[in-house]
Amino acid sequence: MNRVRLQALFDDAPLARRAVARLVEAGVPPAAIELRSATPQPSLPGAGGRSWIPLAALVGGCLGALAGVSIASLTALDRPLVTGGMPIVAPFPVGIIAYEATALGAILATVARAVYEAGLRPRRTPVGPLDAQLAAGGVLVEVVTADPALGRSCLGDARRLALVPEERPGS
Amino acid sequence: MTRWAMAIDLDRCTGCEACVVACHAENNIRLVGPEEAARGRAIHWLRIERYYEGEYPDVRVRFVPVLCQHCGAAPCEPVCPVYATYHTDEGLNAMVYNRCVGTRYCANNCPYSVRFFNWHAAPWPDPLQRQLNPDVAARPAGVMEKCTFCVQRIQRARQQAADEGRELRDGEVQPACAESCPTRAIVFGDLDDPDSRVARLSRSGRARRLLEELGTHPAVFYLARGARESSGEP
Amino acid sequence: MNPEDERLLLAPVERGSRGLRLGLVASALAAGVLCACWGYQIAHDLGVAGINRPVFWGVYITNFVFWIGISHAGTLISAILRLTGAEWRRPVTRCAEAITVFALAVGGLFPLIHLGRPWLFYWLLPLPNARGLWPNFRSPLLWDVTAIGTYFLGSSLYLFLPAIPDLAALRDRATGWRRRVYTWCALGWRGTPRQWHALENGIRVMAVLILPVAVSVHTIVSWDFAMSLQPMWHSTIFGPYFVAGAIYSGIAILVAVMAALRRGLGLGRYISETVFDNLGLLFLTMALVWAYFTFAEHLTVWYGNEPAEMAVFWERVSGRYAPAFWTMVVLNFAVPMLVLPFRRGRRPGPASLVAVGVLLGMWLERFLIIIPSLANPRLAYTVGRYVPSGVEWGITFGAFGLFVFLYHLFLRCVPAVSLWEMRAGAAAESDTSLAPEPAREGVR
Amino acid sequence: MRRRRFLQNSAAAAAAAMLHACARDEVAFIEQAVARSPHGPGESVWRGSVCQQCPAGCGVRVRLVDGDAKKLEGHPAHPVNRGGLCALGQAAVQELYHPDRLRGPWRLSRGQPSGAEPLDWEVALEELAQRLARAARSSPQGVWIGCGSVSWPAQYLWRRLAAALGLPPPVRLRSVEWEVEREAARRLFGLEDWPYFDLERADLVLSFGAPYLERWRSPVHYARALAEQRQEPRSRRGRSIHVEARLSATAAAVDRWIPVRPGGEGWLARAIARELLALGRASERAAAHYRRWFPGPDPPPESLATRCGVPQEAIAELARELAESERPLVLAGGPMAAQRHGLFHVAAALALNVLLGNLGREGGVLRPRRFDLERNLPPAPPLATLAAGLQRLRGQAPQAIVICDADPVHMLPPASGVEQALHGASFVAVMAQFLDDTALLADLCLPLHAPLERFDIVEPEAALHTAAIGVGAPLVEPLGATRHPGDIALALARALEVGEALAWPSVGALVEQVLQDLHRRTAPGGTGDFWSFYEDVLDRGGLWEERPALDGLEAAAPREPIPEPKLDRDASREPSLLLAFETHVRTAEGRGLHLPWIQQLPDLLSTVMWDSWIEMARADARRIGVRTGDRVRVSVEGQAAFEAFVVESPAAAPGVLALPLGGGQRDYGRWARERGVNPLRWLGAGEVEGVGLPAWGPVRARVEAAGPGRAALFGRGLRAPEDRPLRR
Repeated sequence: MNRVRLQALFDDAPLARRAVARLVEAGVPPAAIELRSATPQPSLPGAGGRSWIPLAALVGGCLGALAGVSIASLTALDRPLVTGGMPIVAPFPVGIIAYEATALGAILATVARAVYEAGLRPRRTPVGPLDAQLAAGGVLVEVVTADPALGRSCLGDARRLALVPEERPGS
Repeated sequence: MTRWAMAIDLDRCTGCEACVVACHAENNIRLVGPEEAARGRAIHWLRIERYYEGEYPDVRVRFVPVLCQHCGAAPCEPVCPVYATYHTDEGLNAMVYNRCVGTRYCANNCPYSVRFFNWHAAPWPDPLQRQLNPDVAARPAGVMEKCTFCVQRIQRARQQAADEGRELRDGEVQPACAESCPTRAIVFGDLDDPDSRVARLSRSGRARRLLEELGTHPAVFYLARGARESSGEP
Repeated sequence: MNPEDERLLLAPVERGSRGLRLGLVASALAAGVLCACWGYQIAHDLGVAGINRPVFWGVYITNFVFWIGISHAGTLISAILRLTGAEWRRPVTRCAEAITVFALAVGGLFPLIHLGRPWLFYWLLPLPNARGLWPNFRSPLLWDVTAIGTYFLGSSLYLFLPAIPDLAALRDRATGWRRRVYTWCALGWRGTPRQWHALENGIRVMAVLILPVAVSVHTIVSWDFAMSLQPMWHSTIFGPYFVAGAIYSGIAILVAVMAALRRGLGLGRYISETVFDNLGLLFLTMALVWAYFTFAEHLTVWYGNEPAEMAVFWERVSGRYAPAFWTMVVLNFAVPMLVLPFRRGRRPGPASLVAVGVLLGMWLERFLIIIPSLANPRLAYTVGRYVPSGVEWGITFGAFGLFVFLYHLFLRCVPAVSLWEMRAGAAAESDTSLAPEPAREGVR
Repeated sequence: MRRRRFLQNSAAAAAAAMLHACARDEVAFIEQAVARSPHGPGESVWRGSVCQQCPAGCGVRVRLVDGDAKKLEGHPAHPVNRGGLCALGQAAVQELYHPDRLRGPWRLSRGQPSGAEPLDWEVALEELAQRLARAARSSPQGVWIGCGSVSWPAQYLWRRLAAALGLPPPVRLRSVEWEVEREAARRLFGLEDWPYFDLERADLVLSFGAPYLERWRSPVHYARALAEQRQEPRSRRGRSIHVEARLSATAAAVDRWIPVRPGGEGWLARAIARELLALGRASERAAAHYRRWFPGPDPPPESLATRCGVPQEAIAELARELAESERPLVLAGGPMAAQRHGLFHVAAALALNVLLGNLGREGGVLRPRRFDLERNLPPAPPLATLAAGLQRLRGQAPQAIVICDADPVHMLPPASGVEQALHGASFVAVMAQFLDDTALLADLCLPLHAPLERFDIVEPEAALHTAAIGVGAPLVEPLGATRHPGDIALALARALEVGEALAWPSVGALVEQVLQDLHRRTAPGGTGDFWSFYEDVLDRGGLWEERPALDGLEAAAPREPIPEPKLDRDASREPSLLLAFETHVRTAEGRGLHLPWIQQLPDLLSTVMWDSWIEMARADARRIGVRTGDRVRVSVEGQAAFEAFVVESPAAAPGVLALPLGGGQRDYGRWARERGVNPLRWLGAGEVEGVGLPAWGPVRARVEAAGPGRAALFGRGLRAPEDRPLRR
C-alpha cells in the first residue's frame, strides 16, 4: 500500500508546534515528521539543545598549535642552518607560525563540526509543492504516512495543505 | 676554526678602482650595457664610495671601498625564505644562486646595499665567453648575487694546502680585489688567527667598521686615514 | 519580506542584466591586461619592470599591501557587526565578506608576480622536496604565507557558511545543470530547526575566530617592513598602523562597492541610507585613527632626528615624493574631515566619492612607505630613483579589473544581500510569536 | 732540454719557411707551453707576460685554463707595479676576446662602409710593399710612418726597415702632453727621456697637475710609491699636496688640494720660486740656472697671486713648507702640459726641484735607468719626435702613410693636421687591433696580435731608477689571422729585398737574440745556461735589476729661456672656461674605452658610466636650470659643439666646466662606437709655445640646457647622511 507525503504550511511556529503535537498523539512516529523554515525558528522543537562546536574549535585550535610548533621547529632542526646569528629554532617566529596554525585548526574544526551537527552532505532533496512558498515566511510541517486522512484530522488549521504520493525507491 | 675577514687601509686607497675591474674579471659579473646601467641595474660587487665634505674651494673627499661586509649577524640572512643566503662556519655570508627565487628581501634588508639582482640573463657575445672563470658559476636571470670573498680562491688555496699536507698560510688566500690592489690597501685573512695581518690590523687604533652601531658585526675593517700608530700594525 | 523582494534580490543571479553582462566583459578584458603583462614579464625576465637597485620593491609590493589591506573590509567588519548583533549589518555582511575573499585572491597574486623566478614559488611552502630543504620560518615572508593562507581559507568558509540557505533556495528554484551545481553547493540544506541551530552556532564561533586572524594578517604584512633595518621601516607601531590603515581602506572600498550595488542593482530599499550613515560614522572614526598613527609615526622620526631616517623623512614631506605625500594627506584626512561629520555628507553619493579618494590615498600611503625608504639607504652613496614601467602600471590596472571581474561572477552566482538574514530581520521586526515551548524529544 | 731542441727546431723551420714562419713558430710554442705544464685539462697554468695597455710596462702573470686566458695579475716582483695592476691592465684579457677584434686584413675605402673587403695576408703585404716601394722611389720624404706601439721589437724593426729603405725614421705617436713633459725634461735636465721621480722616499710631494694616481706615467707605480711614502718603514708620515684647477682623483687622494685658476699653475710655481729664493733655500748655482730659464723680472707677489688665483699667504706657507722639509719633491705634467703655455707650467714647476736641490738625490728627481737593448744590434735611428713628425706632415702632403698601433686621429687635436694628411695621402695603411678612428681612414688595414698572442719586449717608457723590461711570449692561440707589427716589418723587408738588413726569421728570434745579449751582460760573467735563463725570463715575464740605483742628475746648462706667457686680456664673451681632464681609465689616447668593463666602471668622482659628462658647479647648473643627469648643449668660442650629461660637483670652481678625455670614437668596436665626446676635437688652442705641437686646453665655452636625460650614474649620493646640512 503506498505511502503519501503530507505538507502543511503554518503561519508561525506555535501553530506548527501544536500540529506536531497532534500528529504525535495520532501515533505518527516522530521520525516521520520534519519541520522546515526559511528563517531560524528558535522556538521549534530541535532548535535548542547544546552544541559542541565551541569545544570542537578548542580541540582544533590545540591540534593546530601543535602542528604549527612542530612544523616550524622540526623543519628548522632538519636543516640546522644558522642565519643572521639567530638560534636555529627562533622563539618569535615559531610563536607566530603557531598562532596562525592555531586559528586555522580552530576554523577548520568549527566548520567541520557545524556541517556535521547540521547533518549536511551534498545530496538531492525531494521538494514538495509548498517549499517554494516557505520563503514568504511560516513553518512547513511534513509527514510521510500511509494514511492520507491524517491531513484533515491533524493538520486542518494549516494555511495550505498538500499531498504528494511518495515515490518508492526502486519502483 | 677560521673566520675570514678583510682590512682596508683608507690611507693607502687612492680610489683607482683596479679592484672593481679585477672583481668583474674574476667573478664573471655580467655586462648590463648603457640603457640598463642608466636604469640602475649596473652590477659592481665592489664599489668605491666617495663622499664630499665641504664646498669649493676647501673640499675634502673620502673614499670607502664597499663590498659585502660578510656580517657575523647578517640582516640579509634570516629574511631569506628559502635559505638562499646563509652563514658558513667560516664566517662567510654565502649565496646559493640556484636556491634563490628572487624575493629581493635580502637586498632590502642589507644596510650596506651590496646585494645585486640579475634583472636579465647575461649576454656573452662570442668569443667573450672564453674569458669566463671556470671556477665561478654564471648566474641566471632572477637571482641575487654579491661579493663572495672570492670563495673559489679560498677553496683552491685550501685544496692546494691539503695536497701539500699543510695548513693554509696567512696571506695565501687573496681575493681578486686584494691581489690587484696597486697600493696593497686590502688585506685578507683569518681573524681567528691572532698573528694574521688582518687580525693585527683589526686591533689597530685606526680600525673602524661600517655602520657598526647596527650590530651586524661586519668582517671588513677600515683603517682611517692619517698617521698609523706603531701599536700592533704590521 | 514578500516574493517580489525575493525576485529582485535573485534577479542578478537568475536573469542577470545587460549592465551586469557588460561589466563582466569589460572587467574580463581589464583582467586580461594583467595576464598579458605578467606573461610578457615572465617571458622577458623581471627586468621589464621599473624596479632597480636600490629600489628592489616597487608597485608590486605596493599593490600587495594595498589589496591585503582592502581585504579587511568584509570579514572583520561583518564579524564585528555580527558579534555586536547590529541589526543594520544584515544587508552588508554578504557583499562585505565577498570583498575580502576576492581582494585576498588578487593581493595574493602580487608576491608571485614580483618573484624573480615565479615558477619556483612553491619553494616557499613547507613541502617535502628533492632539495632536502625546508622553507626558512624565520623569514617574515613565511609568516605572510601562513597568515594570508589562513585568512583566505577562513574568510572563504566564513562567506560560504551563511550562504548555504540561500544556495538551497536557489537550488529549489533552479533547473538543469545549475540545479545540479547548487544541489552540491547547498549540501542538502533543508532548513530544519537543527540545521538552523548548527548554522547559527557555527557562524557565531567563526566570527570569533576570524577576528584575531584578520588582525594578525596585516600586522604580519607590516612586519615584512618593520623587521628590516631600512630607515623609517624599522618601527614598532607598524603593526597597528597597518591594521588601522587596512580597516580604513577596507571601509572605503565597502562604501564604494555598496554604493555601486545600490545604483547598479537597484538595491536602494535594502542597502538603505541608515546603513551608509552608520558605515560613514565608522569610516570617520577610522580616518581619525589613521591620522593619529600617521602623525605619531612622522613625529617620532622627526623628533628623533636620526640622519638616515631624516633623509627619508625630508624626501617624503619636501623632496621628490612631497606631491604624493600631500595628496595622500588631503585625500585621507582633509577631505573625510570636511565631509563625513555631516549627516548629508554620509549619504551614498558623497560618501562613495570620499571613499574613492581614500582608496587612492591609501594606495599612495603604501607607495610612500615603501619607495622613499628604499631610495635612501643608510649609505647615502647609493641614492636611488624609481619610475614604474608600463608593465607595472598594466599589472596594477589589471588587478583592479580582476577584482571587479571576480565580483561580477560572484553577483551572478549568489545574491549580494543575504536573503535569509533579511527575512530573519523582517521577521524579528514583526515577531509576535509566543514564548517558545520546550522542544519535543526526537523530532528531527 | 726538450725546450732547447724545440726552439732550435722552430727557429730552423721558421728560417726555412719565409712568410708564415712567425705564426707557425708561435703555435708550436703554445703547444709546447701547454704540453710542458704539469697540469691536466681544466687546471690553471700561470705564466708571466707584460702589459701593453699603456706605456708603463707593468709585469703581469696570466692565468691560463685549457688554452684560454682567464685573468691577469700584477707580477709581485716587477719593479714597475710590484704586484698591482690597474683597471685598464685588468681589462686587457677582455680586449683579447673582444668580439669586434680585427681578425684578418681588410681593404677599406677611407671610412666608407661600402667597398670594404677582406684580403689574404699575401695580397695585403704585397700591396703594402709595392705602395711603399713606389712612394720611396718618387720621394723618400713622401713616406710617413707613425708608431705608437709600446712593443720594443715593433719600434726597432720599423725603425730598421725605414732606415733600410732610406725613409725618414718613424714618428713616435704619443699624446701632446707626453711630448711637452719630455721637452721640459730636455731643457731642464738635458735628458732625452723622462726623469724618474723618487716619490716613495720624498717626505713632501708637491704635484702640479700631474695626475700621477690616475694615468700619468705609471699610475700603479706611483700610487704604490705614495702609499709607501705615507706609511711603510718610515716613522713620519709623508705629506702630499696637489695643485690643479679641478679636483681630480689625484687631488682627492692626496693630503691637500690647492685649486688654481686654469692656466695659473706656472705662475704659482714662479711665485713659490720667488719665495724660496727669498728664503735663500736655493744654492747660488741653482738660483743662477733659474734666472737664465726665467730671465723675466718677477712680477709683484700680489699680481702673481691673482694670476694663479691662490692667496699670497697660502703661497708663502707652501714655500715655507717646501723649504723646511728634508726631501721635498715637485712633479708636473698631465693635461696642463698640453696647454698653450704647457711648457712654461711644467718647466716652472720642475725648476723648483733645482731650487730645492733634490736632483739625483734620494726622494728627488733621478736619471732613469735602462738596459740598452740595442747595444749589440744593428743600429737604427731613434724614433722622430712628434713635433718633428707633424712638422714634416704639414710641410708636404706625404704619398704613403703607415700607422702602427696608434690612433693619432683620436688622440691629437685637429690642428695637428693628421686627419687632413690621411685624407690627402694617396695610400694609407694602418696596423691595428680594432677599427679605430685612424683605421677608418685607411686603404689597407692589417690586424695585429693581442699582446698575449705574441713574443714581445716592452721597456717601461717612463723608466724607473731600476732598469727593467717586460718580456712576453705567445700564451694563447691567435684569435684570427693576425700578426705582430714587427713580423709585418720583417715580411715587408723580405718582400722589398732588404731582408739582409732585417735578418730575423721572426720577432721571436729577435727577442731570443736580445735576451742572449742581456744574459751575457747581466748574468755574472755571462755564465749559466742561457736556456734556463731564457725560460726563467719568460716565466717571470721580464728581466729587471733587483735594487734601485741612484744615478746622478744635473741641471742642464740653460740654452734658451722658457717662453713665459704674456698677460693677454681675455677678449672672449663666453661665460665659462671648459677644460679637459684625465681619469683612471680615460686618456687622450682613448684606449680601453672599447671594453665594457671600462665603460661600465663608474668614474670615481662623478660615478658616471658609459658616457662623457660635463662637470660644473651647482650654482652654475642652477643658473641654466639643469641638475645632475640632464643633458646640456655646449658651444665653444661661439659655435655649437656637442652635447653631454651634466654632473654637479661641490668641488667644481664656479665658471669652470670640465670634460673627461677619451670617448667620441667613430667606431672602435660596438661598446665604444659613437659614445661620448672627444674633447680634443673642440679644445684646440693654437700651439704649445716652445715645443711646436698643437695645444689643447681651456677654451671659452657656453652651456645651455638640452632637456632631461638619463645619465648612467652608479652612486647619486654626494654626502654621507651625517654631513647633510641641517634643515630649519
